[in-house]
Amino acid sequence: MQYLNELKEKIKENLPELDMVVGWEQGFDSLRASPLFMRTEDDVDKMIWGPLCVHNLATYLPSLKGKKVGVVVKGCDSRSVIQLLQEKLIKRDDIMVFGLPCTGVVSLRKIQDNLGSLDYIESTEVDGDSLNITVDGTNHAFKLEDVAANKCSRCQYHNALLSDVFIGDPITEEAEDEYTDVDEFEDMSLEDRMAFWVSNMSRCVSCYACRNACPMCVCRDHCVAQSRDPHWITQEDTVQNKWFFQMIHSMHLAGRCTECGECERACPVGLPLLLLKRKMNKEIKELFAYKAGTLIDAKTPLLSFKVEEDNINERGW
Amino acid sequence: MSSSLSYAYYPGCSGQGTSIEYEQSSQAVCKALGITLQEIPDWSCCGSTPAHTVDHTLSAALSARNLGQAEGMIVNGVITPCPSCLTNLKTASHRMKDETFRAKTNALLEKPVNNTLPIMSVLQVIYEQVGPEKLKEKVVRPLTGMKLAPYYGCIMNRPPDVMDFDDCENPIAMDRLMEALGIEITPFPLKVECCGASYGVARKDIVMHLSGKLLDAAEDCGAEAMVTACPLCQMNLDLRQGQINSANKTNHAMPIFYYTQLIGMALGLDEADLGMKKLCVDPGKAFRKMEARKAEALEESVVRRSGN
Amino acid sequence: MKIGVFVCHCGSNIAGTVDVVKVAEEARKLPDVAFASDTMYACSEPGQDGIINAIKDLDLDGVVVASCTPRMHEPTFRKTLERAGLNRYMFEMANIREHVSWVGKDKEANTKKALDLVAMAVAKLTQGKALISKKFDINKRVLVIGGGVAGIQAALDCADGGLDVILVEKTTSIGGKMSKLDKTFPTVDCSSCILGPKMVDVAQHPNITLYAASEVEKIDGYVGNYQVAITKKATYVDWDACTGCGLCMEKCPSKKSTDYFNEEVGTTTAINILFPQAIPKKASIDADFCIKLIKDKCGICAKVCPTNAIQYDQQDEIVTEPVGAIIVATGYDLFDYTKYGEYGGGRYPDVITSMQYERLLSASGPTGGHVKRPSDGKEPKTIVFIQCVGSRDKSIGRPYCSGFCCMYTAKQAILTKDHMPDSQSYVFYMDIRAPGKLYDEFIRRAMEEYGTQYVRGRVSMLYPKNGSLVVRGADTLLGKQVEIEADLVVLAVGAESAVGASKLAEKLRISYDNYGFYMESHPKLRPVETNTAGVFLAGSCQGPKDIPQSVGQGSAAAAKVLVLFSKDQLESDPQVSVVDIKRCVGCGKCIETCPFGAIEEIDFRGMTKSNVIETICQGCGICTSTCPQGAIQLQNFTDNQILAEVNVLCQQTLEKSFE
Amino acid sequence: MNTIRLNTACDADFINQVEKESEQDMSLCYQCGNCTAGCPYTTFYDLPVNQVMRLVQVGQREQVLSCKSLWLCASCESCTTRCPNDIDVARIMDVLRHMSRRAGHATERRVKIFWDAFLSSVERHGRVHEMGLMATYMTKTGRMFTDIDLGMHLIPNGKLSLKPHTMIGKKEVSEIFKRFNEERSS
Amino acid sequence: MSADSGKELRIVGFLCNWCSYGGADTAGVGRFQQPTDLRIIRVPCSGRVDPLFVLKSLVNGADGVLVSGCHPRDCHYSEGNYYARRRLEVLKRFLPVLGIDTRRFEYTWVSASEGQKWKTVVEKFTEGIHELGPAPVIDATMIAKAQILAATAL
Repeated sequence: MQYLNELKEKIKENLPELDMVVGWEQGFDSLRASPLFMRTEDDVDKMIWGPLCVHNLATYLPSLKGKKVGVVVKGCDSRSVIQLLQEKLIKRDDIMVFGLPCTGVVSLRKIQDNLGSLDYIESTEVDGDSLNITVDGTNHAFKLEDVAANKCSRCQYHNALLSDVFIGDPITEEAEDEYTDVDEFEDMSLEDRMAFWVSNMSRCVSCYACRNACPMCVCRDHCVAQSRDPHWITQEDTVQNKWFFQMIHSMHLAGRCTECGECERACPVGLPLLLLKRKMNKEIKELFAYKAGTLIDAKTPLLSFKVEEDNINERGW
Repeated sequence: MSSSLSYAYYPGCSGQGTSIEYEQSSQAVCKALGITLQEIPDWSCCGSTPAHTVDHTLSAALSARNLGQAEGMIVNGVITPCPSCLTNLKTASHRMKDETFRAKTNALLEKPVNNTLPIMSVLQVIYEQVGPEKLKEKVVRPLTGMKLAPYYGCIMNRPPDVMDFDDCENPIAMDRLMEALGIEITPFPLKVECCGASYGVARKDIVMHLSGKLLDAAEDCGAEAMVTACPLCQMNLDLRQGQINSANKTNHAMPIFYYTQLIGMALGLDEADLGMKKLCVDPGKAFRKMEARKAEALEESVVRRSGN
Repeated sequence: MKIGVFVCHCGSNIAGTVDVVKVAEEARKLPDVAFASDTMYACSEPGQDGIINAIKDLDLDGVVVASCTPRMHEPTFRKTLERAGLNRYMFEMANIREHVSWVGKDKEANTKKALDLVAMAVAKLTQGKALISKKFDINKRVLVIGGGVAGIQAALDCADGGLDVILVEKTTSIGGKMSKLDKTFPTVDCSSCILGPKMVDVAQHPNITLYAASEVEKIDGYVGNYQVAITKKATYVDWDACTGCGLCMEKCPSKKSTDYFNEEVGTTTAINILFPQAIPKKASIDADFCIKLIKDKCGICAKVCPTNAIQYDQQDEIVTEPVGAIIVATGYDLFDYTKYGEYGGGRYPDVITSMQYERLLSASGPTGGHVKRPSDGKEPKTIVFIQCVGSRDKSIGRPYCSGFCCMYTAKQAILTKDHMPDSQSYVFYMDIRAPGKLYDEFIRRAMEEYGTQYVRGRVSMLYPKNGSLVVRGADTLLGKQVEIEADLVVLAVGAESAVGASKLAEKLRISYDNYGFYMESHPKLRPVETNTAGVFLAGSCQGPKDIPQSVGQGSAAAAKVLVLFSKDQLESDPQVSVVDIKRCVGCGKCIETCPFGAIEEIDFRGMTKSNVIETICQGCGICTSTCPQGAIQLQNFTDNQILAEVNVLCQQTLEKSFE
Repeated sequence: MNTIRLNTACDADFINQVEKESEQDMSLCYQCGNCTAGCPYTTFYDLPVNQVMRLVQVGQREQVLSCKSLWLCASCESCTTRCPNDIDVARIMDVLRHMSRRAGHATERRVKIFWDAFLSSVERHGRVHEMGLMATYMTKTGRMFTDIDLGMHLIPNGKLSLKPHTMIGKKEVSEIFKRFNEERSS
Repeated sequence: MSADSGKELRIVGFLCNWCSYGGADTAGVGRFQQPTDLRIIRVPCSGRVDPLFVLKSLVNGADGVLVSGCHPRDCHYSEGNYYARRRLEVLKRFLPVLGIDTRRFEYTWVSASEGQKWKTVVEKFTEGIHELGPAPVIDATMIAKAQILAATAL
């Protein structure tokens, strides 16, 4: 709960000028956090901070367009804010960013895999780099490292890249991300890869939670997945349609995805959706030496071009 | 030893016989210019023209055997003084870029060839790796006063796709090297015309006609000697000059040098190593003319200086 | 929807390898198809009447014609629909000729393919809708680029037709290649006598504004409303003041300047008037040779100029001209023969190009019309002409025939005999191409009356010998190698696209072929149009042409512009992008990628939205593939229309996924 | 001159075979004559190169394969270098010579004997033995005094060895010939 | 298997109106014979080709997809093909993660004058697709198989 008091103080200090500040509070049990929209000082007192604060709150910003909003961000979340600003989907003057250094957040799915069920959590305590969860009177101790989200182990942006107020001491270490997970996946045969997606997508329930959780998905009510004009996806409940929706999502995120992993986290059936976006990012990085959500003034690669491309060679047809 | 100028060397059969002076002078000049020649162990004949008139695979195989021998060596490429060998080696290598042809060729060989080494003439290596500038610096005995017609022969640069060196209509590599020695190069229009090749034995009339034309043209343009880079050309022009004279009723006494002999002379190498005495038409006259012109020039400059 | 399908036989062009009857039969089974039939020539009058009748009788909503490429007859059939009272955009074409019958021989496969294409067109049409054109004003001024004979003709015809003409010429005078010629074939009349008056007309025409020494920098806009930025290059002479008296030329000490007009036969002065009949007759300074500009010394011309016209500090200037149409007449350049090593690669002074020879023959040329060979100034007795230098030669990337070399070579052989009655000319040729009016007769005259020896074969090499050039060639009719000792060798160099042609094409957004010649809209039926509305071609920029053809095209292009300008307003193409204001989230990605600045940001009830400016939109659809929510749709190529086509082709069995 | 009946006398297999073995497209030749114009040997030919090309184009097998020109081409590459259509003419001449040889023609007998003598010297010794080559040639042609004058210069200058080269792998070379002949006969 | 023998495969082409569609017309006018598998969809510009059209085709049974536009610098709309180049290159590189062979998709530049080149492109691409054979069909059998495979992999 490091820095929490300082954070609360800063928010209270700035609250008068803001319509609201978005942070986290405890959810329906002690393990789960949920977004908190703070309008009063009392609201601020409900706020929590720590490895359980998983949600990327930047997701709420586009829908709060027009309001003065404060937002609390981890390093990874801040990239979404930057990307939104770059695409002019939110206005810099309208937002106030409270940045924090983050050592990692938990993956509820990993904890669930260990505990079997998350329905009967009695208490949760974070103590240094360990996590103690009591279920049914039994205490389960985890090392945070072991139950951290995958994105945390390769985190290169522990500190918020953009902030009006930064609380705490910046973390200096940063990991490398060589996209080894993508490479490993692609070591499988083509047939196996396709089978992987076909079997996974056959579990999809078309709830669009992945899309709703995505900070960069800004079409919302006008998502092409649910429109007849244009009519990209038919009404039939087919694997092709579900899979194709994920392709649409990936293409729409090409050069924009900040890899916050909300899509994957939000998926009720646990589909590995981030893999597709990471593949896309890997290629974008190789082709254009570009990473989304790191520079406000940059231009998204697919909305620009060079007459002579550095890394695209004609294949001699 | 890993000199940057280290090459697998293919002397060619005539180097052991009729063009021994070319062989000797090439060796001597390369040594003096820091080009290391490692003779391809147990090289064999490239098959020359007769082989490719029979079959292209046979011809390629005869050449490729030598490329195979060279592949184990730590060298920058294969080089040869003889344009005929060069053509055979390069054509074999060029055609073997085609998988099917390579397989067919390899089937005739004891040991398959990878076809990885570049192939060049000694002339190309001297011209490109040493160059006229550096050569000029090394000249101890300039051949100023000598007037030469440069004769490249027909296949040193042709066809350009395969040979990939110098200009196919107006090659200049030898011109520039000779000029670096102080020699005056006369414009010679028949630089790449054929001399009659190996028809000297079976159809002498052809050689008399074609080589005769070359000698006439050289004389017409005021050359006092010719320089060549090909054993066959040299033999036709030099050794057969007497036959040409009697057949065409001319009386040429045109010395025919190998360019390596002249480079060697200018570098101050031992004449015995350059095989100068082995030439058929006595080059003495050409050298005497050169010396006379040198003396004249010297005198003139003295006069001019004292006149100041 | 009620769609009629018409499958064209195109004589045997389509019916030969496609079972058109079966295609029509199968098409009838497609959803929304109310009528389908085959027709001999859909584009013919009975063919079109058949379509009209079907529309009227069956009350059709849309029509699909399966015939040739829409690039050919789409406009034809759209008009047919209009005549039947349907909106012209309720029409699709299936290209079963160029894309099917002409490229495949297997009738069964072709028939299947044709049916697929018809099904795609039908599917696309079901997603189509009526589009209405808007009208907009046009600016009735025309830009002519290039002041050669084609450009001059086009400019004069447009100006005489009452249009304002802007004529832009790269060099300091109009006249082009023709002004360098001594005489012209097949009449052997003096080139400057027939071109000169036209040049003067240009100078004096009240409707023509001439920019010489100028180049087109940038072109914005669209048909009817172009904005053209023109760079007036510094000539270092105030042309308003210059009277063309030529005093500066007499006094200029820098006499070794490159003489471009005389093809570098001889030299000129650093300040010069391009040639005596130049239009405009103004002096200009070649900055590469002017002592004042290089070393800041001299300055003599400024001292002697009676009107103080010299301006050493003159800078390039950019002017902008609004025009409604553009005629491109940028001509050609000559092949650089030094690529031929066997012809000496430029080393022999007495091997010259045909254009250089033209200057030697010309009375106003550097030798006053006396043929003197460059090496020693002697009059040549034996002259060898070599044809096809840089033409019909794949090995140097020029496989095409330049067309006019046969004729000008014959002319030069005739003139040679006229100039030097005791001379003998030889012409090495491969084939003689003389299909014009009086052309072949002219060639015969060169042989019959002027004794020119025509040798059928190419020249393989030439070399100097005893002050002559030995030309070694073949006489393939004799089956012999032949040699000629010539005093002068004239190379009939071919034509190639003008230097910088591709760059200008990019500015004009027109296409060009592999050799840099501009592509006409249709090789037979639209020879002076391009695929960019409002841009027309004249002369050799489209391919090598002689003078009559160039003049003809100049007039043709002018006529096309006059037709275009015969209305006061043009209809805009309604195939533009349209924003669905509800779906637009105002992210501006479409604005960012639009190459034409055709999309603007607007405020819609307090929300930022995108809006398409119809007259600027060119209909490329980049915005449509950029917008993630599909809020901006290019009309007639909407997502749904293209998806409809995809869906026809790709309908994998849709299996319900397991739950 | 006999009339050639172009339709019946055209040997299409011949054209195909030439095209296949030479990897050249005969139809590219438009008879400009540049090959003949540059050919140094054309004086000695019975058919100029461009006519050889033409005769191949019209499928005249016998006339082409029995001409002398094929045996007099020295592969100087002038034709190939200057062909405006990038046809490797010298290679076609070579291929025609192969076919002519296989068809049992040897219209320039001495040239063939010389070449054969050359190759048999290579086959036997791995490298050419110039003296041996001359000896074989003289015996086979009966022209015992060929270039005897030249020997006067060559032998004293050590330019003509009486003994063949010593080469370790000469068997390897003769194996190449053996494999070639086996493949040829199979 | 060569392209002109055996069963036709499903190849979708998206061609820009100004260059490649014209190039295909030129090939037709020149009577350059081509394999018959390809079906051409005409679009105004390669920049109009949303990569999703390609994915949609591939997911729903296309065995190959070919996009062709004007050569870089020659776009009728100045810049469309530059955008297309980036998007299509990204798309091509994305395919492997989906388990789709990248050779099933290609993009090329063919101008209106390059009829011969168009023929070569069609021949080469069609031949390549025939070498790959029909694309895997996503049907009940495949889904069932995939699920078993996934279950055993765990």
